[in-house]
Amino acid sequence: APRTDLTMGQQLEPPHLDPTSAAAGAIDAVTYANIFEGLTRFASDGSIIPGLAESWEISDDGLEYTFKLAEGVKFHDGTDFDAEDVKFSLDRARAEDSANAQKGLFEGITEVTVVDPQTVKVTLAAPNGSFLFNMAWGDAVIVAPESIETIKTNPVGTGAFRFENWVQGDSITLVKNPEYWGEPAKLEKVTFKFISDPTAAFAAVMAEDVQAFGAFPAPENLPQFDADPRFKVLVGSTEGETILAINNKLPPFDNVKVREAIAHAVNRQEVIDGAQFGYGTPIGTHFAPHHPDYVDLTGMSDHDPEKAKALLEEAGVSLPIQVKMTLPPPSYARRGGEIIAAALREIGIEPQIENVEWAQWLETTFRGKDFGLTIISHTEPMDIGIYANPDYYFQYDSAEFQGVMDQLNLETDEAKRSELLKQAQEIIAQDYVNAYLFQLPLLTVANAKIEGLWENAPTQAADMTGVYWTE
Amino acid sequence: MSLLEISGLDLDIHGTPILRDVSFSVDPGRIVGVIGESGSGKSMTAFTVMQLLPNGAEAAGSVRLSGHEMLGLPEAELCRLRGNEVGMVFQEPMTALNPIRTIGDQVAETILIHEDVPKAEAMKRAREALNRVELPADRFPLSRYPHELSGGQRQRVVIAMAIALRPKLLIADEPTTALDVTTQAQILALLTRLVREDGMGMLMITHDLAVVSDMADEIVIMQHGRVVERGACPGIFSNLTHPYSKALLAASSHVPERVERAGQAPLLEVRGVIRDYTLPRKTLFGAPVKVHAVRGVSFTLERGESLGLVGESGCGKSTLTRAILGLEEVQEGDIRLDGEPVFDGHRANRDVRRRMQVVFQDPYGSFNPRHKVSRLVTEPFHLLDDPPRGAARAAAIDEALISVGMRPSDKEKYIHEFSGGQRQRIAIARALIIKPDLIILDEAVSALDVQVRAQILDLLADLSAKFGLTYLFISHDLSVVRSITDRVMVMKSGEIVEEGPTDRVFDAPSHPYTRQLIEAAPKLPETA
Amino acid sequence: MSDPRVDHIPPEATPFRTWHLAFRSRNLVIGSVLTLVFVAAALISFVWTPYDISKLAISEKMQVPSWSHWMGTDHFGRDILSMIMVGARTSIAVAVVAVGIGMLFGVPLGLWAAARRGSMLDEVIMRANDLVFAFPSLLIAIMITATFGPSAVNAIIAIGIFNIPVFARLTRSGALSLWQRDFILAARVSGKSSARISFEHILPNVTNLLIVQGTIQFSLGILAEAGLSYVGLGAQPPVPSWGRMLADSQTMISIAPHMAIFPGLAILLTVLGLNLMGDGLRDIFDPKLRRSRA
Amino acid sequence: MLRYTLKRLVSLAVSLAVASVVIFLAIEVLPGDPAAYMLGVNAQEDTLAALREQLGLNMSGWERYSSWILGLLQGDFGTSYTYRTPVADMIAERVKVSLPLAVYALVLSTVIAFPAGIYAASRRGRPGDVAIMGVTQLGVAIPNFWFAMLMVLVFSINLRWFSAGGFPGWDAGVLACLKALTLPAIALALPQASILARVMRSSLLDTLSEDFVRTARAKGLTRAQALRRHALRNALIPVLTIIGLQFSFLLAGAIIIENVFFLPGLGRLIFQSISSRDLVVVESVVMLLVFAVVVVNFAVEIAYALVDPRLRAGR
Ligand SMILES: Nc1ncnc2c1ncn2[C@@H]1O[C@H](COP(=O)(O)OP(=O)(O)OP(=O)(O)O)[C@@H](O)[C@H]1O
Ligand SMILES: Nc1ncnc2c1ncn2[C@@H]1O[C@H](COP(=O)(O)OP(=O)(O)OP(=O)(O)O)[C@@H](O)[C@H]1O
Ligand SMILES: [Mg+2]
Ligand SMILES: [Mg+2]
Repeated sequence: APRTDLTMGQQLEPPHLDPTSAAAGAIDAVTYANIFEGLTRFASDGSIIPGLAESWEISDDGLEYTFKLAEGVKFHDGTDFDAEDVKFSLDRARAEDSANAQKGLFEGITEVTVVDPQTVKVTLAAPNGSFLFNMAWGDAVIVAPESIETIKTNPVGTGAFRFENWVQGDSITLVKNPEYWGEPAKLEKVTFKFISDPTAAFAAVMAEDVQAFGAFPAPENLPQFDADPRFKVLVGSTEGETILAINNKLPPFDNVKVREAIAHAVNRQEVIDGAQFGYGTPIGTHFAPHHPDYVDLTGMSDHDPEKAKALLEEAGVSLPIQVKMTLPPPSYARRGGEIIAAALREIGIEPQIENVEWAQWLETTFRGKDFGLTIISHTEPMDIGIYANPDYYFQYDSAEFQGVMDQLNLETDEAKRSELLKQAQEIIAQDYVNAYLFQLPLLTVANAKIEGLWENAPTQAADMTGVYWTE
Repeated sequence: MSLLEISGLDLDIHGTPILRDVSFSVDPGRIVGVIGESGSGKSMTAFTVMQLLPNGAEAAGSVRLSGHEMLGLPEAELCRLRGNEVGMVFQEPMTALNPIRTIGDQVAETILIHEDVPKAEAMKRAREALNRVELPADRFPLSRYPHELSGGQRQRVVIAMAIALRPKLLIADEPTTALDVTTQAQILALLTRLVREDGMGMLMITHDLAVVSDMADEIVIMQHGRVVERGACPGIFSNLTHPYSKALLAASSHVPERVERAGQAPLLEVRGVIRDYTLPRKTLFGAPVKVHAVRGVSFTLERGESLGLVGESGCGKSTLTRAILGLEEVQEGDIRLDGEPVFDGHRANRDVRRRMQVVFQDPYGSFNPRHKVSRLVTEPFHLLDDPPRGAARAAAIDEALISVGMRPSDKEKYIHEFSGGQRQRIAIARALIIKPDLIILDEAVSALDVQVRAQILDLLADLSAKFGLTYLFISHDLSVVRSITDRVMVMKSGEIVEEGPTDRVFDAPSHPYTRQLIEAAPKLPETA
Repeated sequence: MSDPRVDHIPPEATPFRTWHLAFRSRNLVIGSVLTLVFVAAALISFVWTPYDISKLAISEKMQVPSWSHWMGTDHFGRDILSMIMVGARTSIAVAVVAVGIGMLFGVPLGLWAAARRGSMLDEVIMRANDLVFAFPSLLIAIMITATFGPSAVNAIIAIGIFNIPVFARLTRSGALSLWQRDFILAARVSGKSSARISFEHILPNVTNLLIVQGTIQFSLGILAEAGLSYVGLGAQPPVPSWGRMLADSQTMISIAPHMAIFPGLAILLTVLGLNLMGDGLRDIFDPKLRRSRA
Repeated sequence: MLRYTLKRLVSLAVSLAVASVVIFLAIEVLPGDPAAYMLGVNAQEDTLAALREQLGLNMSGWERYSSWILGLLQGDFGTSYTYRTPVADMIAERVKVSLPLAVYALVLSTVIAFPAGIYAASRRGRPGDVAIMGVTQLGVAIPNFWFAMLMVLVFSINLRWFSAGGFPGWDAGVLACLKALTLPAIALALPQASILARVMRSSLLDTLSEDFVRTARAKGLTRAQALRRHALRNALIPVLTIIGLQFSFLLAGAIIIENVFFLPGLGRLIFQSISSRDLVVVESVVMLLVFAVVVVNFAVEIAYALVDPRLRAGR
């Protein structure tokens, strides 16, 4: 009989196991769909499918969503799942003192009412085209009031797996939930093992200490796995647009010519080859290439150092330009930073590299806006809206773009929405807000006999419910 | 047949010749004394007998110990003989014992190594051995550790170890050099007794003629790795033939020619000086322990006089010296030079200090090895408000060096280029350079070979006559003190117990302690 | 009397004897040669390196050693030999300055404590030293660099701080035994102040100790710098550093082992050279060892 | 001895107090806001404020210091910002890895170093000695993380004898755990063993040249007997000092090796906590390590007294 246990490697260990009160993606990676479920959920292709809500009705004005809940659902502790739990979870997330990291997802909700144990009605203040999408996030999963006290260390959900054990600093073990309401999981036991060091990750996969590794951190090692019949490599896509962000308020980068010069100085392919060992799709704007509305604008920022130099001359800035370049820990940033810095030096921009930890990056770069350049992958799905916020860390302030976004939020017609999205992509590409590098790939290494792993990552998750061994 | 028969022994260490054609023998029940200056090969001869030579040593000739030819004997055989047939006592009692094992253990080990006896039996015999060296059970249980014993007591333990198996031969390599005179006398008496009682043969090594002259049956004199003279004792002393032996004997009993000068005016006055050291408390609530190093010493030193201070080790001589030099404040009492206090408030009085200088015991440790002689001897200039410069300075250096019998050209050398005697001359030159009134000599000749010592004593006498110097001469060696001082003080446990003209004190000591000291001092045989 | 010369012979200073001994010491010769090679590499790198390491050539990445690239190229296509030469500069600079800081503060502290031996001041200095020793050094270095941002300067400070007590202790213990010597007493008789004695007599006589310990600390400094750079807290790119080269090569060790082997060897050989040199110097300076060698 | 012990204890307490202030100050100035880190890029101002309040980050420095110290004195290490669990539990969990690793490495190092050092000393200057000393020179000079990398390459990736890292937890059985700790322990032990062997050798050579060893030989002990019975224990004192230093180093300094082998030990806990600005954890762990070092040094001094009767009686 085929094996029924699996050790899944992942780089980061969750700080705790409550997806509704922290931003850490590692929490979702372990709990999403495995332990906790929401009203809706993402399928592996990114589409929204029913979760705990079997079906739903939307009122004509788009303000009321009535969810019909699945029947016979029990939490892992044996308590029943019903509409009260939904109300509790949503109210908790949008409460005044909520610690939900994505509180914005719930902002439009004015009321959650229990119609009957199997039905719940959510009222919105204004129509919201992405409400069902929002409810699929890991931050919107349904939790039970009975077990909320201990959720961080002993999460109790409705999913196909139950939390079993946590060896801190090493691994978390889940076991199959025999009373699962839906299609039962094929694996009996899943262990998530946390290996932050890329070398160690490589060694662990090679030594078969882990049978699969999601978001494998060292692309340089993939050819070796590819060549080894024991393994297979899944190259998918994430929602992460990797960009060289530019502080648009910091002179001389407030000059679009300077930004354009930067964009032309960077050799995208070299960055992808050098930092990602060839894995990654070039992008010319802040939009995921796998999205149907994506426009390929890479041509607007071809590698052309001569043009870059000319642009700088036109801009009339005095060279060399000294600028601080902060780089967060991931290797795309650290390696990409070195490559880009070398390229910028060619045209007379002298970046001072400063490697920082995430906490420091958040504080000084993201919140303090104390930077000139930085490299970062924006992994939230459909996040072009951040360019409408003039306070966002790269401080792009364009009335034109903000107007497009306002229109988009009110628009429900798909064709028109698509048109507006394309327009938005073009505006930011023309304004050279940032230098757009590539779409971050999702690289998964797994034993060749494992099937059912997600290839893409519409959200950070390691959905184990459909995973099985072929022999 | 002799117990130990050394004939035609040659020894090289890494090709350097150490011993050449050494021959002598030791018979049972007899004591053979080996004497000679430092480095003459005495110890190496002993180590050759034990076959405990340093790496790279090659011996040729013959060393027979009760019939065994020691050279070339297999190691296992040698181990059987060592400790069993031949025992050895070393010079330095402070380090000859393993500090972390009890004395009982260490004595019993000799027995356990050689005889297959139970531990208890060995301990019983260790006890007996310790009793024989006069370490009685009630005061010295087997469970004592070496650090709980004095130097003399440790040396007894080493002797007990060496004689535990009643070896036929006992080798004692300078067994008393590190001890003070009274202890030395006791240990020598003990060794003599053991030899006579057990009929052992003993090879007694020393650099001090006097030490062996009254105990040895036969004397071997060595120089530069050769035996220059041997003969029965004490007869040998009256008809020495080799020039070196003659010089050695002469130097040992040398008395410098000096003009006695009675004091006219008091130069140094010491009144009721007390110096205590507070030791860290041993128990939590106990009062801090005080060592009374100097307890109420008073004396006067007349100008031009040479005053001796004798006493056994630790009696407070050096402490007193430091107080006089103003290096340490005293708790009570008053020290004045020419009426001026040495301490001015809590600071040393520079005016007084520049009129005193000192010469220390160790000629090797009293110079900064990194400075040239010219810099070393001019260090006291620091005390002057207006030290000579340029040519005057060079002249002063030359003068000081010449006055101690060195050449002016020596000032360009480093101190390691000089022998011990020369270094001591340079130390004296350093003391002389600021023309002090008083020179304190703290064991200034104790570390020197007899011949060198004789030269330095002559020099001191000479200088005193020339410059009218006043000396405070500190030593534990009575014969030296006798030869160079006008007046002598005897110190015991921080107090002066007797004081008077040197000859009077030595010829008719009044205090029992003085008598004891004089008794204990080894004496050379009277030679006509 | 046993020969007191032997135990009291202070380190002898004649140039001839020292050189003669120096050449007889195998450790010293090998150690100095290794050290010189790396110092020379660092110096030459100021004027010439085989390739320009500021230029990346991604298309030539991870080439194995060949005639054109003796040690191959790294993941950005830079010449590893050139990187190691320039990296030597970083290692040496960090270690030298860190040891310098240690000596600059540690030696006077040690001299001062010894001059006031047994006093409250001595106690305070020594306790403070113990305290610094009690901190896990690597962690503190990590904290310092995390606090003030990773950089070569902060790495220097972090390493330097832990050198202070090393030199303070060494100086104090060397000085304490010197203070017992008669020649110090002689200097005191000459009315010299303890500060003056400390600098005129004590310091020159502990320099041998300091030089020996200095080479050891220097090698430890290089190891520490490598460790800090390895965890990303040392010199920042584009300045090359051996530790970071190792960190960069880590994930590629199975495909491009040369990227890990050469910087590792560079660290190993430099540290080895310094240690051998330290041992050799100790043999020469320490008469006790010298005697037993003869 | 009692007074001496008490005196040492007082100065120990003072040291710890000073250390706590230093640690607290050093960590408080770390840039980075724990709350911001936890909530990520989309967090809203009010959420952040609520979290800061919850974590007690709005209190003044003095208040936080005193509550931290008071807690420590009562054995309460505080609550982790990110994990929201008691720091004491987290430390206990990590100590279960770090302590065995340190002990394992120390045992390895001692087991290798003692015979090597003794052998080298007894054959001083001969080929055996030269070879051992050469190897130890290499061992001292090799960066241990590089050595660890090479070992992983050979033993885990190529030969697949050991797993490349990780720790199965003591529930998985002692053997499995020891196996997981073997490569890290070797990587840690190699330089330590080299240092220890060198110290052992030179200390032994020093004692072998002491007079009492000559006395022992004069009694008829063979070279080996004299070494075993007289030199060895005396030579142990400097060796003990080094062992003490090494143990504290192994406990705290394994941080890089823990990273290479992804072991959930104290070092990695600190590293993680620094990067997530989990200040309470950093403070408490560093404090604990300082405490451990001080206690180990104290223990070493007591051990001296056991070896050396002069110290037992004196002071
Ligand atoms: N381990 C050694 N290696 C080389 N030469 C040595 C060694 N030990 C002693 N010597 C040399 O051998 C010679 C004789 O030394 P030895 O110790 O026998 O002299 P000694 O007469 O006992 O002198 P002392 O009265 O100072 O003890 C000296 O020149 C000395 O330098
Ligand atoms: N710094 C000190 N602290 C404590 N005790 C001391 C100190 N210096 C000397 N003593 C003690 O004072 C006493 C006298 O010592 P001092 O050195 O004056 O003796 P000494 O007569 O010169 O002996 P030696 O002939 O051995 O030189 C000794 O018991 C010694 O232990
Ligand atoms: Mg001798
Ligand atoms: Mg004295």
